[in-house]
Amino acid sequence: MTARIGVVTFPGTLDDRDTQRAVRVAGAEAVPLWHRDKDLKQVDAVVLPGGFSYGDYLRAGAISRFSPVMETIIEQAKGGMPVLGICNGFQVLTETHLLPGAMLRNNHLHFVCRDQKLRVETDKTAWTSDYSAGQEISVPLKNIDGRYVADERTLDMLEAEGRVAFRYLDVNPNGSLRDIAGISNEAGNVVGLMPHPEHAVEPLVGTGRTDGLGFFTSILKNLLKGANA
Amino acid sequence: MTLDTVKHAAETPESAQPWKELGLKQDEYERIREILDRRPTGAELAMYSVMWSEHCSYKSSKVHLKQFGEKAPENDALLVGIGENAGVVDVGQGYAVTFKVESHNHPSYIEPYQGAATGVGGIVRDILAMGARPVAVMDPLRFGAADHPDTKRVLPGVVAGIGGYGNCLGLPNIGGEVVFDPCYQGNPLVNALCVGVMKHEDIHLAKASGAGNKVILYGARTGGDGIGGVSVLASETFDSTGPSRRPAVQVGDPFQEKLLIECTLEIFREDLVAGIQDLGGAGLSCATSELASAGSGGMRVELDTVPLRDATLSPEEILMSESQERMCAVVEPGNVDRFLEICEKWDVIATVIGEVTEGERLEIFWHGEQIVDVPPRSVAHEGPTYHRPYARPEWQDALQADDANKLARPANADELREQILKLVASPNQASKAWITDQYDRFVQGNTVLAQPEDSGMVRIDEETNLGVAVSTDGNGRYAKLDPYTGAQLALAESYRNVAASGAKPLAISDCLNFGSPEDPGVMWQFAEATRGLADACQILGTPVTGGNVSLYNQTGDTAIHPTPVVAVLGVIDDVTRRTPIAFAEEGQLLYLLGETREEFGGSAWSQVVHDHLGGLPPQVDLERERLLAEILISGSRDGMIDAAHDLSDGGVVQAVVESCLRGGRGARLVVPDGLDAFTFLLSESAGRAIVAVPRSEELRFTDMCGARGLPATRIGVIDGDAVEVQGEFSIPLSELRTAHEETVPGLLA
Amino acid sequence: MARVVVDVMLKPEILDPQGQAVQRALPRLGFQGIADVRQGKRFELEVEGPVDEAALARIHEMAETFLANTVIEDFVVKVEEPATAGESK
Amino acid sequence: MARVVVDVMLKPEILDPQGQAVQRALPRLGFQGIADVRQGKRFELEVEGPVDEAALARIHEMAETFLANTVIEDFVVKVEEPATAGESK
Ligand SMILES: Nc1ncnc2c1ncn2[C@@H]1O[C@H](COP(=O)(O)OP(=O)(O)O)[C@@H](O)[C@H]1O
Ligand SMILES: [Mg+2]
Repeated sequence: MTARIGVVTFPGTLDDRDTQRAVRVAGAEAVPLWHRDKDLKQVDAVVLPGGFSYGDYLRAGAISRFSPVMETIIEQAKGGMPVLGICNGFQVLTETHLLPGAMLRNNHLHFVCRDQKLRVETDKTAWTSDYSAGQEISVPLKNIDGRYVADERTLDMLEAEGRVAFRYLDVNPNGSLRDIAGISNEAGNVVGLMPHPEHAVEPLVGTGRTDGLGFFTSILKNLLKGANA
Repeated sequence: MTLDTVKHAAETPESAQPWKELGLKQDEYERIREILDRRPTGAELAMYSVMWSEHCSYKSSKVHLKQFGEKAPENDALLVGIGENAGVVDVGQGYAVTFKVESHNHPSYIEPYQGAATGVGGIVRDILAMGARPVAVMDPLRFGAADHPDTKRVLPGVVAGIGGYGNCLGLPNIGGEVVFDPCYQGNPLVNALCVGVMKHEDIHLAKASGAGNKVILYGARTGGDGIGGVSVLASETFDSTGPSRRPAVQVGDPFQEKLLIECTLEIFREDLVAGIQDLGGAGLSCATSELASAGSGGMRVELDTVPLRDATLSPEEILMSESQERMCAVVEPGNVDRFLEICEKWDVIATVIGEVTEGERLEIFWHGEQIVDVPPRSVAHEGPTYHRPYARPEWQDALQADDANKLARPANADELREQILKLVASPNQASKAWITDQYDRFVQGNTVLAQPEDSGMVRIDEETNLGVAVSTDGNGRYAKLDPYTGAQLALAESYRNVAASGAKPLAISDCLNFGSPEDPGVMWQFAEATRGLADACQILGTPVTGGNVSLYNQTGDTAIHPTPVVAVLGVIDDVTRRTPIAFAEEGQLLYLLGETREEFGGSAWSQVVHDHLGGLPPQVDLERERLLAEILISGSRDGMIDAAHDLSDGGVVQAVVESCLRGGRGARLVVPDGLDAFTFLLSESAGRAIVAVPRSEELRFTDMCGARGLPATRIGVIDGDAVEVQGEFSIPLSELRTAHEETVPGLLA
Repeated sequence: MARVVVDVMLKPEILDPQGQAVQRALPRLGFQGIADVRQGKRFELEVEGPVDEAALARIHEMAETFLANTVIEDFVVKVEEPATAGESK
Repeated sequence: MARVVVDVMLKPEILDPQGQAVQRALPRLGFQGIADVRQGKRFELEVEGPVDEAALARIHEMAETFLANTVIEDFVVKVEEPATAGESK
């Protein structure tokens, strides 16, 4: 038996097949989910992959947020189901307010694609337990609307509650406040980040590193642990 | 306004028609009347005018392009040749690959972002129409002087447009070129290439067969944008009267195109189409006439069923509109429902607009009245052919006599060092990361090599690790000095790049960017370049699978350098054996393969140090290129080389610097016997590459080169954190990195 | 048909790099005397039926929940009026 | 300091994918009765000195040559006026 991890496809999603591959490489079963279906096919966790859903028109993630599949995901995420939003998926999560803050155009106004160094700030979330807090990893980053902003109070709260999950190292690639690359909700089941761990799970392609695999092994172990408990 | 029906046209033979305004010549108009045996209707005139434009009919170029077919080498790998939307090549294991490079030069000057974006969109649809999933894009670009203010407008817009569209489609950008030269001021070149992959049985062709089959138009609604745009625009030089005469350009919708791709691939998976064609230049005029012309029967279209964005469009405008993100499919009646269902799933509008008929005519109706009744071949395939006069320009001799080998050379090691730093920092030789970092190279998770590698490489089978590699190259300076040799050098460089990454070159696509065909000198350049390319393909065994011609790239009397851009596609059985350019392992030995002569004509050194263009370009020896490629491929397959970098503009020193910076390691070089440091480092002799050989493999490797007769000279070792030329100079990597990486952002950011 | 316009601008405390880039470019292009530029979005809605209180309330809600993200943006809803004095083009 | 607003919209015949995407989403969100949506840009310029004829002429030129690409876009220059009747927020 293994865990079933749903990967949502919105119109304009790009990294769904890569994310499915990453889920499989980690040893879990990838279950495609379609934006028009409310039904989550009994998955144990969901990944909202990267891309340009609805062309990122209006605001990144703004239109997808209102899809039928998101209605169920929002409800179940509030009930504790693990949800990971990568890049566009992170943008969707902020638009739904499952995660606080918002994502704006990069401060340099360009799309940026680079191998990005990050620090995993917490191993307390469902998606980061295979890392150790403070661990430095490199995964690809690629976005144009990746500047994380929130008001000072929210930022202070995130820091105080240990919910800043990832921080950019060496270079802040988009002007995100306090170098924030990713955050989690209070319970730690919902995590969003801009960089793309699913592009760093095989040594051959992408950057040639497998630093991103830990996201998918973390969740797999947590789900299996939960199932055995 | 009364509708100009076929009947009405027959009854009013003398009615004046705007053929001239639509870009037709008097004799062309006469011919249309002859073909139809009456005057054309307004709709027919619209169709002929766009389809017979230079852009769509290749009327000036086709007598020369014929050679690509006539001289085509025997090649078992070619599954579909020139004439379809794109050529298709067998890469083994049941896979076929299709690729093509196209230009979007003129629109990109007028509206850089949208012009470039829709260029990507157009080439992607060509690839899709062959039945393939698009897997990567590349973008060979040329701009005016790097420090010209207009370059600051055009380049960032073009780059943002290519990225904005390609990134949004989820296509990794795996390579391209960026070249600056004042000759492209006012005529930037924006070429775009797409590669697609399919199984052999999935190949689709653009033809409408089987009477009763339905014609379905799907994708975006048709709007009033770009009417006659691409075709007319790309068929004339810019008018100096300026902005007021600028014709409309289109705005692209990459999101719509992404839906179109996924929807079309699902339709292919269920095998629902009998024929398919994308809509590009000349829109519906092109799609309907080409589909019908290539098929066995005729076609009947109810034009008023076309979904419109603007209800006031006339039938002529609908036929000419170049609205983006549309496709046209021929579908058996039994498959129509399922076809429409899949479109609905992807939120793609799809409409049955007509059907294939028994007859031999393309007939188009508007609210029941016939407005077009033509033999489709006469529109699509029997356009005019010009034998334009051509003549070697008078200045050619003087240009070639102005020998670059005689230019003043650095007087001492310090001066050489200084010139080298200047070279690696010059806009053409500097790192293009500021540009390529705006492109997603990781999406789809199959990118094995991307910029700044010699070629882009993607894995196409996750189990077997089969992959393909593509490189695009062109050197307008060489081609200006000698268009025949220049075109061959473009091919040779691209071929070498593919081989250097470990892949076996199979076939090519080309984009021929030239000035006005009405200038006999330009026409001579074109004739020479095509002849050179066709001859070279014959020797290298790489057929031309398709491509594109862009003429009228000139302002007033001044044409751009002749710029044939060549894309070579190669296959690699196991992408884990790819060869990167990075010098990464301390202690590995550096070998220079090939012969170095004193060849500075058209060189980067002559441009950067002397602002000079004259003499002859480097010689080409295609047999040598072939041998070099074989050695590079065997070396990579058998683990004898760990890194390789082809030599082209900037010569040895440029390649060494790039490989060192990529790998984060220095190199110690020794000037080989018989060469002076200057020639060794900066000559641009073709047919050469540098490889890094592990010490344990040295003997095996040199034995192989010796046995095959390829000169291999040991020139140094990977070591330290500087590029050092013994007895000459040493430059720390940090200094080189600054010089190489800060130029482009400094100019553009 | 009536037109309602929704203007959406970043909140003043949020960095607007697009506006800044425009402003920085102006002197180079020979335009002096512009102290600040902010760039936002303008939506033109063609409304079927009358633009009464109820319709405006709905559009206000649409702007609040969808057209703008009020975490970072402010918006203004206006019924389009015919050309006024200060207008040119 | 006076504020001048430049609204830049795609020409009517030019495809507006963003506006279209917004419009298509509205019914799904429960908003009916919006026949068309166009999305454009709004620039708010803070002008130093008086906004007289000359200043407006310069801003007009700036809009024409820089803020808009008149191949595909139209623009309108307005001097910002205090809140009017139809406005809400
Ligand atoms: N416009 C571009 N888009 C993508 N890649 C580019 C572009 N321009 C240059 N590159 C990449 O940068 C690298 C260096 O380019 P170039 O010096 O022209 O290579 P070469 O001389 O080996 O052909 C190559 O990997 C090339 O593919
Ligand atoms: Mg190269």
